[in-house]
Amino acid sequence: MLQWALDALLGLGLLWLAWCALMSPNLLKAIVLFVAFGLLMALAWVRLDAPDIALAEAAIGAGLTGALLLAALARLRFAYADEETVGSPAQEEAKVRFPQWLPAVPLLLVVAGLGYVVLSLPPYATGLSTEVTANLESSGVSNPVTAVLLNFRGYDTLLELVVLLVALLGVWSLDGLALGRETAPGPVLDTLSRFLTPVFILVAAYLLWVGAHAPGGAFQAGSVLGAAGVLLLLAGWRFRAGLTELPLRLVLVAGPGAFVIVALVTMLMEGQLLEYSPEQASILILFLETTATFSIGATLAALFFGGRPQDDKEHT
Amino acid sequence: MNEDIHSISLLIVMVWPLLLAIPAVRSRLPWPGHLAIMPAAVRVILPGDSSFELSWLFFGTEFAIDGEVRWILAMTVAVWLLAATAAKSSKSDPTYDRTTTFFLLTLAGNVGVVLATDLVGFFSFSTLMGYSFYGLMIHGGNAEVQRAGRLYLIFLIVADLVLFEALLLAASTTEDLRYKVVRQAMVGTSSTQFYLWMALVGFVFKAGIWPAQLWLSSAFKSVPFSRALLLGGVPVSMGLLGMVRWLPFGEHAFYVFGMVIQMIGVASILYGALRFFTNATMKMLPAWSIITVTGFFMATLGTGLVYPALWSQYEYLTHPFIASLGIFLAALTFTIGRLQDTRPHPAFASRKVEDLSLWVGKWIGAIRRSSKDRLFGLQSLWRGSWLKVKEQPQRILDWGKPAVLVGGWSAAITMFVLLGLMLAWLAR
Amino acid sequence: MSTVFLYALVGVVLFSLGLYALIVHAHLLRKILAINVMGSGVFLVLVALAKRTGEDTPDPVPHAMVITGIVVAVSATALALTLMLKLTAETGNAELPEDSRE
Amino acid sequence: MGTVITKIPWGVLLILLPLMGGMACFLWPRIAKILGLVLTFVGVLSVVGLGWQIMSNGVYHHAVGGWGAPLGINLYADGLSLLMLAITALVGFGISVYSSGYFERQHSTRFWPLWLLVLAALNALFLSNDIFNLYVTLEVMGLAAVALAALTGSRDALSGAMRYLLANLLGSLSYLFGVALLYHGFGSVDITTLAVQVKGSPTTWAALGLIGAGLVLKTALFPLHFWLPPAHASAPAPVSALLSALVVKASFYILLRLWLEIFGPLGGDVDTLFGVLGAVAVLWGSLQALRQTRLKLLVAYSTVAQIGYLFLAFPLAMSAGVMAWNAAVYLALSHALAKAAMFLATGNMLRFGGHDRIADLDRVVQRLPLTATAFALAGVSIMGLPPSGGFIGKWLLLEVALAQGQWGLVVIIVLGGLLAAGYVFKVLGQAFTQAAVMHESRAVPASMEWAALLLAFGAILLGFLATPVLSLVGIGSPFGAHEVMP
Repeated sequence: MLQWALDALLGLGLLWLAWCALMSPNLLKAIVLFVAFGLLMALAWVRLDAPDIALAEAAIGAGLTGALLLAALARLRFAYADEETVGSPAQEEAKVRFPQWLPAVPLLLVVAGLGYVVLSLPPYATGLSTEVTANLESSGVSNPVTAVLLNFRGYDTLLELVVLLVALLGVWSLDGLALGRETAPGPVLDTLSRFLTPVFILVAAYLLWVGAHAPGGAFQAGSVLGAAGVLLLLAGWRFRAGLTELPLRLVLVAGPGAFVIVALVTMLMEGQLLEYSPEQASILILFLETTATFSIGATLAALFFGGRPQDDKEHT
Repeated sequence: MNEDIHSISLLIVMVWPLLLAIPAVRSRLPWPGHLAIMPAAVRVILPGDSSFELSWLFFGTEFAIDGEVRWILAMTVAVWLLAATAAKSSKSDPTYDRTTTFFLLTLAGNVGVVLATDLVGFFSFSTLMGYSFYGLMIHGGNAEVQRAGRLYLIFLIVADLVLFEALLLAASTTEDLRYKVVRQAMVGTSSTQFYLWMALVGFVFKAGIWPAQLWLSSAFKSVPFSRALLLGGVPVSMGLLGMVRWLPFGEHAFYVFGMVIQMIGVASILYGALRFFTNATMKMLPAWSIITVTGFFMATLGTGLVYPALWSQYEYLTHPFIASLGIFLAALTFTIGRLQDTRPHPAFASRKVEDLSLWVGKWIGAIRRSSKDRLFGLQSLWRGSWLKVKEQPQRILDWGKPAVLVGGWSAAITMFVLLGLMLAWLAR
Repeated sequence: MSTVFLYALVGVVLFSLGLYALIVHAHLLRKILAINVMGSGVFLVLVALAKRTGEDTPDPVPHAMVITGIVVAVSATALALTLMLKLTAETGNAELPEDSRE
Repeated sequence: MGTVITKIPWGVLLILLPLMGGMACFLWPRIAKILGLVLTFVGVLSVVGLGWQIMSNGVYHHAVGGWGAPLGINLYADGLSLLMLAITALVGFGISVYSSGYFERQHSTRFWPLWLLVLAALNALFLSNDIFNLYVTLEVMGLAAVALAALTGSRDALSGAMRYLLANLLGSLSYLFGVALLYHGFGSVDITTLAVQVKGSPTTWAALGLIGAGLVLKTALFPLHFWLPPAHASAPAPVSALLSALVVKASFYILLRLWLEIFGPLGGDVDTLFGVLGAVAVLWGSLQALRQTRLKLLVAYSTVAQIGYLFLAFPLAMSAGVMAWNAAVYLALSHALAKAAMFLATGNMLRFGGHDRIADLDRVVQRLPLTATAFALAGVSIMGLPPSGGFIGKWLLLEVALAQGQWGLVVIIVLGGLLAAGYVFKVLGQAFTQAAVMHESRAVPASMEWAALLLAFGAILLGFLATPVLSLVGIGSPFGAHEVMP
C-alpha cells in the first residue's frame, strides 16, 4: 500500500511539475522546473527497476539538457535583454486568436484513447526478456541492458552515436554562437571545477567499468565526462589552439569510427556485421564502450560550447 | 535469316535518327538531316513486309511495315528530304546544333508514329514528334513565331491529354492495344461514345482541322517556309493518320458521330475556300488549301462512319490520299517559299483576290458596326461580375498561408492530432 | 502490478501535455521543452510496460531503446536550441515568423 | 566472377561506406569533395552489385550481430528496397557531381560530411527490417537534413529549417510511441515477426494512428505539408533536390512497407482517407504551385502535389494490390529523378541570374540551353507526358482507377497533369522571353548543368523501361503477400 501511495505521489508529482514547467509564465522558472522534472523522472526510473536509465536521465536528461537550455536562455537574454517570455504585441495578438481550449478537445480524446489502449494490454508479457536471458551468456557481459545496447542491438547504438555526431555537425555548420569568454568564473566555480573534475573522471571510469555487469556503461560514463567538460567550460577553460583541429575531431569521431571499424572487422571474420565471437565479445565491448565514452563526453561538451572552437582560424 | 535482316533494318530506321540527334554522334557527319532519313528511304524501296517487337519498351510494343504503311513512310521520306534540303543552316550558324537536334528528334518521332502498330506506340511517338516539332518551330524565331508556337503548344497539350484519356479507355477495355483489336473492342461497350469523341477532339486539335485551325494558320503565317513545309507532312498528316488508325471504321455504323464529322468536313471546306478567296496572300495559300483538303478528308471519314460498307470498299484509298496530301503540301510550300525568296516582290507577297474580299468584307463590316456598341456594354458588365467571382477562389487559395490560417503552427499541429485520431478510428 | 499501468498512464498524459504545450506556445524555447516532455512520456510508457514480465528483472530491450532515445533527444535539443538562437539573431524574435514565404 | 560479386556483402557496404566517408570528410575537410564524389560513385556500383546478388540469389538477408530476429536486427532487401536504393544512389551521384561545383569552400566543408551521413541513413533505412532501427535511421536522416536545409544561414532558411525540425521531431516521437505500443502489444520490433503476430486490436489501431500520423507528417501529405515549401525552397539547390527527391520518399517508404506488411489487412477505411487526402494534395499543391511567383517555391509546391499521387494508390490497392503499388513505386522513382533535376536546374537559373523570380527569367533557353532542357524534360515527367517515367506511373494508376470505375480519381489524376502542365509552361514560357530588367549573369559550371540534364534524361529513360523495372520490383513479391481479392 505504501509502495502504491509512493508511486501515485511520484506520478502526480511528475504531471504537476511537467504542467508547471510547460505553463510557467517565466522562462527561467520553466527551465528550472523542467530540470526538477528530469530529476523526478530519474526517481521514477529507479522505481521502475531501470537504474541504467535513471543514471542516463540524471546525467543527460536533467543535467545536460538543463545546462543546454539555461545556456540558450542566457544567450537569448544576452542578445535581447528585454526578451522575457513572449514576443511583440503583434505576435501576442496572433497567438490569442487561436483559442487555447480548441486543441484540448482532441487531446483529451488522445489521452482517453491511448489510456484505454495501454490498459487493454495484457498484464503479463515477457517481451524479449527470455531471449535476452538465454543469450546473455554468450554476449560477453552480464548486464542485460549493456548486452542489448552493445551486442544484440549494437547496430542501433552505432547509428545513435552517428546521431550525436550529426547534431554536432549541425550545430557547427550553423556557426552556433560560441560560449563567450566574458563570463568570468567566480572563485567558487573555479574551485569547484578544480575539485570536481577529477572526481567526475573517476566516476566516469567507474561507470564504464561497472557497466559490464551492473548499471552503468558508455552513455552514463560519457555523460558524466561531458558534465565535467561543461563544468570546465563554465569555469573558463578552453581547448588549447593546437588541439581544436584534427585531435579534437578525432576524439569526436572515435566512438562511431571505432564502431564502424569493429563492424567491418567482425564481418570479415565472422560473416555478419557486428557478430562477435563469444571469446572476444567482452573485450570488444569494453573497447567500444571506452571509445564511445570519450566521444560522447567530448560531443556533449562541444554541444554545450555551441560554436566551432577556433572557428575563425580554420577559414584563413 | 531474311526475316531478321528485315527486322533489323526496321530497327535501324527508327534508331538511326535518334542516334544522330545526339550532337556528339553527328558532330563529324555532313548532311545529318539527309543521312537520318536514308535508312527509311532504303526501307521504302526494299520489298516485303516486316515487323519487330520490343518487349521491354513501354509494356511491350511492335513496329511494322506493310503495304499501307509503305505509302505513308514514302511520304515521310519525301517530305523530310525536302525539308532537309530546304534547311539552309550551316555549321557556322550558332543555332545549328540545337535546330538540328530538334529536327532529328521530330523526324524520329514521325517515323515511330508511322511504324507503330498499337495505340501506346503511336501516342508516345506522336508526343515526341509534337514537342520536338514545337522546339523546331520556335527555335530562333521572332515574337510572332513564338506566339504561334505557344498556340500550337496549347492545342498540343490539350490534344495529348484528351487522347491519353481515350487511350486509357481503350486500355481498360482491352489488354491488347493493337489498332485492329482496339477497333473491334471499342464497338458496343459502355465507353464507346466517350472514346470516339475523345479521339476525334484529340486529332482535330492535333491536325489543326476546323474549328481548331487557329494554330495552323498562325504557324503558316509566321514560320519560315523551310520549316513550314513540314506542317503538312508532320502534324496534319499524322493527325489524319491517327484518326484512321484509332477510330473503329468499317465495324459498325455511327450515325450521329459520322454526321458530326461530315459537318466538320463541310464547314472546313467552306471555311478554307472562303479564306482562300478572300484574304489569301501567297504565303497563306498552303494553309487555306490544307484546311480545304482536310475538310474533304473529314467528309469522307464521316461518310465511312455512317456507311461502313462504303468504307470497306474504298478503305485502300485512305493511305495513298494522306501520303499525297503530305507531299503535295510540302511541295507547294517549298515552291512558294522558293519563289518568294527569289522574287521578293511586295505585290507578289500580298496578292489578294480583290473582288471577292470586298464583297465579303462589306458584309462583315456592316455586322460588326451594328453590334459593336451593344457588345461593348455587355462586355463591361460581364467583366465586372467576373472580377467579383474571381476574388472568391483567390480567397480560398489564400487560406493556406499561415498568416491567414489562424495561428499557423497551432492549427497545423491540431490537424496532426486530428489526423492521428481519425486514422486510429478508421482502422477499427 | 498496477503501478506498471499507473506509470504508463502518466506517460500517456505527459505525451499529451507536451503536445498541448507544443500547440499553444509560440516561443521556440517552450516548444523545445514541450518536445522533451513528450519524449519523456513515450520513454515512460516504454519502460513502465517492460515491467510486465512477472519476475524481478524487467525486459531489458525497452531500457536499451530508451537510452538510445535519451541520447537522440539531447542531440535534437542541442540542434534545435542552436537553430533557435540563430533565428532569433536574424529576426529579433524567438518565435517562428508567421509567414516565411515572401 | 559472378560468385565473387554475389559473395560481397553489398548491402552492408551501402551503409558503412558513406558512414565512414562522412566521418572522414569531417576529419579531413580538404579531401571532402573528392571523397564524396568517389564514395557516391562506389554507391552506384554497390547497388548494381546488390542487384546482381538479389537477382541471382533472391531477397537479401543480413542478421546484424548474427542474432537474427527477434533478438537482433535484420537487414532485408527485396525488389522494392532495391529500387529505392538504386534511385538513391543515382540521384545521390547526380547531387554529388552538382555539389562539387556548387559550394564555395566554407560551405563545402560543412556540406559533405552531412550529405554522406544522410546518404548512409537513407541506405540504412531502405535496408532495415526493424521498426525501432527505422526510428534511429529516421532521426539520423532528419537531423542531418535539417542542418543541411539551414546551411545558407539566411532568415528564410533558418525559419524553414526550424519548422522542418519541429515537424520532424513531432513525427518521430509519434512514430516512436507507435513502435512502443507494437512492441508491448506483440513482443517484437521485427517487421516480419510483427506481420505474423499483429492482430486487430485497440493496440494496433492506436499504433496505426500514431505511426501513420507521424509518417504522414514527415512525408508532408496535405494538410500536414505546411513545413515543406519553406524548408525546400530556402535550402541550397542540391539540398532541395535531396530533400524533395529522397528524404520525403524515405518516410513514404516506411509507411508503404508497414502498410504492406502489418497494417494493410487491418487498416479498415484508412486507405480511403489516404486517398482523399492524396487527391486534395494533388489539386491543392498544383494550384498553389501555379500561383507562386518564385521558381523554387513553385517546384516545392509541385512536390506537395506529387506526393498526393503516391497516396492515391492506397484506396486502389484494396482490390488491385500489385498494380496500384507498382504505380506508386513508379511515380516515386520518376518523381525522385525529375524533381532532383528540376531543383538542380532551378539552382542553375538562380546562380545564373542571381534570383528566382519567374517573371524575370531572362532568355534562359538561349543562355542556359542545357539547364532549360533539363527543366523541360523533368517537366515532361512531372506532367506525365510520354515517354517518361511519370507517364508510366500515371498510366498504371489510371488503368487501375478505370478498371475499378473510380472516375473521381481518374479526373483528379488527369486534372493534376493539366495543372502540372500549367505550372511547368508558366516557367518555360518566361524562359524564352527577354526580361524587362537585365541582370548580371554569373557563369554556371558545366558539371552543374550536366548533372541536372542527366537526371532529367533518367526520368525520361525510365519511361522506356517499364517491363524490366516492374519485374525488378516484383522480386520477393513485396506487394503480393496480402493481396485481397474483390
